[in-house]
Amino acid sequence: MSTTLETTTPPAAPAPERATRLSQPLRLALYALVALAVLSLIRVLTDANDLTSAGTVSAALTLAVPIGLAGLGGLWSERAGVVNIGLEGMMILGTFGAGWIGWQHGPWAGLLTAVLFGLIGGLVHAVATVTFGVDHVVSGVAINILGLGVTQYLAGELLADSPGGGETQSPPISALPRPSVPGLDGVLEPLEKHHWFLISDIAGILRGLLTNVSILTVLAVLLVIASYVILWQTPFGLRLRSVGEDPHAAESLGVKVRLYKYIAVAVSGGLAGLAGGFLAIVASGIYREGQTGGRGYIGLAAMIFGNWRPGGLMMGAGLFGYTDAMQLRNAVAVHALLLVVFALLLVVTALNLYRRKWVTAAVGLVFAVLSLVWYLNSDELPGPITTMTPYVTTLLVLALSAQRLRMPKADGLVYRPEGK
Amino acid sequence: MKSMNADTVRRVGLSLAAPALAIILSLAITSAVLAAAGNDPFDTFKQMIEYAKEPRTTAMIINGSVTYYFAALAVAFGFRMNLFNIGVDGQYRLAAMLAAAVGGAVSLPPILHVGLILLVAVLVGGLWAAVAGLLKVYRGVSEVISTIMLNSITTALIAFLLTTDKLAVQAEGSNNIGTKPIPASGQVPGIGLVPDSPLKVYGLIVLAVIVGFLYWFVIEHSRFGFDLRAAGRNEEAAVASGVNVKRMILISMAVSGGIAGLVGMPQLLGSSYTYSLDFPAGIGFTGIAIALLGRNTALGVAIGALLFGFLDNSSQILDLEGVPKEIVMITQGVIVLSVVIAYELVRRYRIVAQQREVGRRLSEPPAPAAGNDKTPQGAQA
Amino acid sequence: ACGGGSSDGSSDAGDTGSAKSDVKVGLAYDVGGRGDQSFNDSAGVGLDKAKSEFGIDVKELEASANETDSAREERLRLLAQGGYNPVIAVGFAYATSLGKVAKEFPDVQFGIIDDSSLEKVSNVTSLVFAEEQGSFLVGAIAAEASKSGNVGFVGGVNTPLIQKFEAGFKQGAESVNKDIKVQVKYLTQPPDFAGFNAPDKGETTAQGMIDAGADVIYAAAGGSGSGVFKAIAAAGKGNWAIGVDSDQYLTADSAVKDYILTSMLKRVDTSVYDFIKSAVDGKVLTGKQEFDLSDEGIAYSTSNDAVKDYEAKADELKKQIISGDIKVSATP
Amino acid sequence: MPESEGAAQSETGAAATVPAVELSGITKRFPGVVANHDVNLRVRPGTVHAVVGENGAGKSTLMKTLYGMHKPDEGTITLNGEQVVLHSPADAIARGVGMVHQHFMLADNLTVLENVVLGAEPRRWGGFGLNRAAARTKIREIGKQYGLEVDPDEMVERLGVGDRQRVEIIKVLYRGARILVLDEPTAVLVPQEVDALFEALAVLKGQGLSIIFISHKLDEVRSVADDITVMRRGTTVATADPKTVSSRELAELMVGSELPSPQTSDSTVTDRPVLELSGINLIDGARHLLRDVTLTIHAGEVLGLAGVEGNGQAELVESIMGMRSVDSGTIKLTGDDITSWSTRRRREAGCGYIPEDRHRHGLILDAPLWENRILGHQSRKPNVRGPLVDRAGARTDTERIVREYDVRTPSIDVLANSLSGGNQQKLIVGREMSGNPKLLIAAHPTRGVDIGAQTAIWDLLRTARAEGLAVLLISADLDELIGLSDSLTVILRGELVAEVDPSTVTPEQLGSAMTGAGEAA
Ligand SMILES: Nc1ncnc2c1ncn2[C@@H]1O[C@H](COP(=O)(O)OP(=O)(O)OP(=O)(O)O)[C@@H](O)[C@H]1O
Ligand SMILES: Nc1ncnc2c1ncn2[C@@H]1O[C@H](COP(=O)(O)OP(=O)(O)OP(=O)(O)O)[C@@H](O)[C@H]1O
Ligand SMILES: [Mg+2]
Ligand SMILES: [Mg+2]
Repeated sequence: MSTTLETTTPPAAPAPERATRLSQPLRLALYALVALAVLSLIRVLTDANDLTSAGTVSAALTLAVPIGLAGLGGLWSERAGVVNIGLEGMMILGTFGAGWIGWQHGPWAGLLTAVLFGLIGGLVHAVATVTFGVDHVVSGVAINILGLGVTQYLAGELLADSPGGGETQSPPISALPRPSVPGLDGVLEPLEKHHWFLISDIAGILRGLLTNVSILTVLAVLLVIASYVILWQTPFGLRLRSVGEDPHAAESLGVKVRLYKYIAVAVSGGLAGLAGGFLAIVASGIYREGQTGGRGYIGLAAMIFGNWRPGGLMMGAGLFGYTDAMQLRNAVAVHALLLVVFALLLVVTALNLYRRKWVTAAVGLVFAVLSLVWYLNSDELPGPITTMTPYVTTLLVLALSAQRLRMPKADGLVYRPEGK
Repeated sequence: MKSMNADTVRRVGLSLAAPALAIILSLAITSAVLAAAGNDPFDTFKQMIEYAKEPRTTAMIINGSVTYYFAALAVAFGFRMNLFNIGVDGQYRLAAMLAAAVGGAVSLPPILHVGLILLVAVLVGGLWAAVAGLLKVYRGVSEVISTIMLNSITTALIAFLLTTDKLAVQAEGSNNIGTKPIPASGQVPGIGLVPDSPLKVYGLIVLAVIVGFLYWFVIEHSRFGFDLRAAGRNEEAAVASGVNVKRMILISMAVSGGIAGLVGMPQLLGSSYTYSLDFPAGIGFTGIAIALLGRNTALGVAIGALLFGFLDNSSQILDLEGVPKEIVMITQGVIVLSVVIAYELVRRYRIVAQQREVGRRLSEPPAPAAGNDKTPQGAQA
Repeated sequence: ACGGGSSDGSSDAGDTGSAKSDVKVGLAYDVGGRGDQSFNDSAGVGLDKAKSEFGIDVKELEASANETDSAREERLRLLAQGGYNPVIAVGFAYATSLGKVAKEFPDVQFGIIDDSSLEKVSNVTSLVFAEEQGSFLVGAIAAEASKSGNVGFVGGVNTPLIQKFEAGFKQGAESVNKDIKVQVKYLTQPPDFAGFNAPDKGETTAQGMIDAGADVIYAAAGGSGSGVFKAIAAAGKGNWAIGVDSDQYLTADSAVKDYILTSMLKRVDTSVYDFIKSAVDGKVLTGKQEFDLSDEGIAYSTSNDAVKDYEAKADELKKQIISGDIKVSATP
Repeated sequence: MPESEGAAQSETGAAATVPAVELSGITKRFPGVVANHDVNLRVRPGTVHAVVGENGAGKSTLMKTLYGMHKPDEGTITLNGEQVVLHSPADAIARGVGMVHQHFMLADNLTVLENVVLGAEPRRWGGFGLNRAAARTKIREIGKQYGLEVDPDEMVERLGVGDRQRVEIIKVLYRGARILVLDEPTAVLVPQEVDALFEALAVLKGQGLSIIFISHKLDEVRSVADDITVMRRGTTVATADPKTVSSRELAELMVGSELPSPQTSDSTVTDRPVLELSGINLIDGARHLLRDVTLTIHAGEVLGLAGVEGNGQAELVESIMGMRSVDSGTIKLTGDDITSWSTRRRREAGCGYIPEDRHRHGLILDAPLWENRILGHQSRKPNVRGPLVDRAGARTDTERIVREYDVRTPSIDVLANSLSGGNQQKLIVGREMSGNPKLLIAAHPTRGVDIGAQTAIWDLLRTARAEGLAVLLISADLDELIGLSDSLTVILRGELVAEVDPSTVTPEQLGSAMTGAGEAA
């Protein structure tokens, strides 16, 4: 239910092909509102105001963007049928590019380099998988090793003597602007401070989303929307997706399959590079070895979580960012999340009872009671346990929703043109 | 007769071509990177080989490979059924930690003690991997996501358990903490496999050989292996043939995790005797690369593990010579890529050659020798 | 227990700078290596200083992430074999491997930082620090400077070493204000050492602490500290950050430096320098060399004038610690 | 024999008209195979031109050449009098050639509309956006004009085969093709759908389009074609006049020898029930896939199950094989209640299975033949000994199958995907018969298989039946169904709605029963 926050972010709604129009967005909005109400109730009950505070939302946004961008990279690639486990490597290339150029020529130049470096990684992947027909996972794994090796090697050569930098980190990069919607802060802050039911929550969320947001975060959100429009509303996107669904059918209609795969994987690399650039420039202000910390893999997971769709991906990245922000910021709020889990499990159990799935319902109920008991018997979760929050939540939501995920049909299959 | 011989020679030549091509390709790229930074490639390779030939380093390379071998086999077992177990990393760490804790807490006669530790490791690894299997079978959660998440959860879990009020002890004056050291009865003595080396080879190399043999035998020769490969290659056909794919997913995930449980054992029982904060992590990811490099076969994986062991250990000398040792990581990545590319190139060459052959044979009766040069031209679009 | 607290700037060995000593020093870094702007760099600074003063030969080797004990062992062995003596291992992770290598090379003197489990081995010199003492002082300063009675501790990675910082900080803060609230957070859990490399996590955590009322935050988080400073600077005047290891007021970004009230100084550079110097002088230090408040191996920085107001109290406490009137526990 | 070199008659029919398509001297080689060798084909404009030939004769290869999917090694392509070189399907499309492939070329996860417009999208937003509204209108128009109505916004995966075939044709028409290639379009259609297709073809022909039509159903060919070209072993061997040639003569041209005459069969039905289903229900969410299915098959009986694809046949088969568990009802095999048995156990107890889609359910394409022999018999001799695979035993037995069932392959070590479809099917039939089954489920056992192999498979089924095998036969080929079955049941929307007597029913009557349109028999 903690996904609520994300459904209130800008529109790129999942928009399934056969949308039962009108009712779908309405229903989603209703769900979001109910979920928010539950969250708000728990906040009021537990006094864990950080559950919906502007700070949490803003931190969640910053933590979600690199994951979302990496996931978006994965989405482009996999929509064209190329599995991209190499996102992590491309992201690492991006962080280095951003750091190396960024400290010398400013953040925008750094960002451009990050995209370029990621793109080069993407092209290597494309050459291997599309031209040479190499297994996608093999190539991706190789790129992850290469990304790490190349950046460490280059950092040793290029950053070792930089002022304030070293073999493992760059000097600081100057920051990008963080605009706000003018006048909003003054209105929302007092509202949030009152800790009223629902109203303060909405104020907090809006304040987190609309004030003091990095320009690059705005760009990232725009990119998600743009990806949706390009992939689902243009002939180019249709061709690109058809290549991932059935390349032979596409080929038989004259679509240049390899070209589209190349474009998709290159864009994928560029987006992963941008994700790296965000980490270096916006999130950290420097390049540091090991900075990505497996976010490429998490991005991939967020994409699968989001059913290979931009809207779903945003929810996945948002959920991850939210829970990560929560565990990093406030142990009390993480403790309150136990109650959220309890509520969630209760709803699912009720649904299962209604559907007469007795066993599943019983399992759900047991876990619901366990989380309630745990909540009541503790004041705070032990430190190490809180760091699990994002991972456990992701697993939990996936396991409970048991959604039918559908990946592009020809995803991961090596494509060989007819007669080769 | 003559042409038969020539054929055989060519076939053998072609199957050697791929690995040879791969090695040349990766050496070339590595050399280019080295030269670009002003280092002498030949000298660098010579240094590494010289250093690797020292008995102690050879033993170290073998030891490194043994660990890699378990990791790669664990990954490969999953791959054989189209399961991507990214979670080997978490599985072996959790297994090693709990096995070390058990090993340090009990006192038993030597063989039993070692057996118990290994059993705990295999069980923990297997059960932890089975969580991903269960989630996949019953809730449809992709094992790629769940194992990524479980890796991070493992880290938190170990941090939670490895504290001085739970499973860890802190030696006087040390800033490290670890499980209680395993007493001698639970340790596995090394083997003096490399002559003149003061460093012994992990005793558990024997276990690696056994597990490798079992892997090969089970996959290639058992009914279970047949079912596993069938499910990996065509799941629907396997179902129709009576394979219970859900059960196979659970079993193979658990077996993969069980093998993963062994990854930490050579180090634990042969050298460190405790699971401490600096117990090596990340081997599971290297295992993925090696499994792919070795094409998921027991022998291929062994060769891949030795290659990675060689690169990892012999690169230690480079820093001393002023060459950044990260260069070997580039080599590793390039090798993984170039091996598969080389196989593909050789495959294509074979097809073209075959096409030419067919074309030649077929155009012989109708068109006399003169036409031969032209006919094959259009073959490749 | 240690010879000479030679702080930076002053040096009595200045005239020996031109004379080339035939001592060769080998130094093995921990993961992160040179340029981590933290722990490893601090050791590097000590080495550089010794090098320029004594004209010695040095060789620096770096660790790679996720390596095994045998790799560490080999690194130390390569140095010892190469004729380097003394050989310094930076970081407690080297303890096990050093134990083995020291036996193989009885004629080489080894130094290890942050570990004293080998203090009985005659050719190993343990260079350790009483981080809890310095942390106690900055904890007291934090409590004095805090208006909200709410301070924060951001640890990089949850290890016993960093827990010493936490322990000292808490006790120090409570010694000034026993009702003070101390928020504690470690960024990552071992073996995920990313917590020392994650300014973004540092910033998020610090922001969370500020939102929960903290106005002074102590960052014992290596490279992640810069994120903490950013969060404090964003919170504006009246909020303070406390740095660690080196005087971060001097090295931090100009945008945040004024918010760094003080830093807990852990003079790894001093320990490295002293150890090398003793070898050059031919009277090599052995056994356990503990650096603490009494010898200035542990201290707090005063380069930011803002700390002036709290110096009196801090120095008073410092005296009590040195005299043993206050015992600082090393575990939280 | 109505053999005539060249196309003399066409010259007389429409004097001086340039052929719409002229392929001459086409040779195409694949590794190890010459798929086409000196092929000559000439299609008059505004006609339906049939190409017939055995499996593997090279028909599809020739058509792919015409469609630009690969370049011929030798020979020329002339379209409307102009010699062309086609580098890709895009070239062919630009010149008005459209092709409906033997296997559907449709992306399941895309909508009908998306599949249709792909590569020729109507635009908006100044050329940037996809204009779905315009596409929808045009697809509806084509639908009305030719009687090919499909909902443009439906996902293709939800369509039945008939609709899919329609989408394929719409795809071609949408691009304004003037030359249509249809590679076995009727293999999966029921008679009513075939009729509808032929009506559409007539309209197209009337508008001057030229159509190349490939089919193994020779009666169809004779009824719809204006000209026939016969291919054998990769080359064109004859042309024939559909008005004068008989199916039998055509078949003999294809095979190159005389055909054995089809046998009539005596009933071998016994009163020993082998398979008894009672009250089988299968429910998926809100959908009732099978409703109260009750039937019995006796030893020596072939029970034909007639139905339009997608009416529960697949689900029924999967329920009997244990690949799905039923929600209620019991399944008995020779008296044993097997309702809760696993697939493996059912197979061991004597259930043989020739799956509908051999690539998906019947074979591991990238495994050698002898490993495919083991598939489905992993627990039985001669494939296994105890827990181990008996390679030698399996190989020997594969050799036997290859010999006895006339599987044409260079060796048993080749991968299954290098066999032609018909030979793959013979291997499967041989394998399933080797397990001494009591019950054989044969789903479309001869789909896409040429006459020679078809006859062989029919004979096999008859022989086995005579030896007491119970067969559940599912087929879209109603002649086959009527000819082989001892009794016939019609399935509609998961329910068995009618029983008909195969000795009296006609395909047309059966067809209307299957669509629920009228009473049968
Ligand atoms: N891409 C290919 N690579 C190798 N061989 C091929 C390829 N395509 C076709 N062949 C071979 O060429 C021959 C002719 O095949 P083709 O598909 O043209 O036959 P067909 O007449 O269409 O048969 P069917 O009636 O079964 O559709 C066969 O032996 C087939 O195995
Ligand atoms: N890339 C390829 N390499 C090798 N053989 C191929 C290839 N593509 C097709 N074939 C073979 O060519 C033959 C003809 O291909 P096609 O797709 O027309 O199937 P088919 O034989 O008609 O099968 P079916 O009867 O099941 O429809 C098949 O036997 C197929 O295995
Ligand atoms: Mg064909
Ligand atoms: Mg066919």
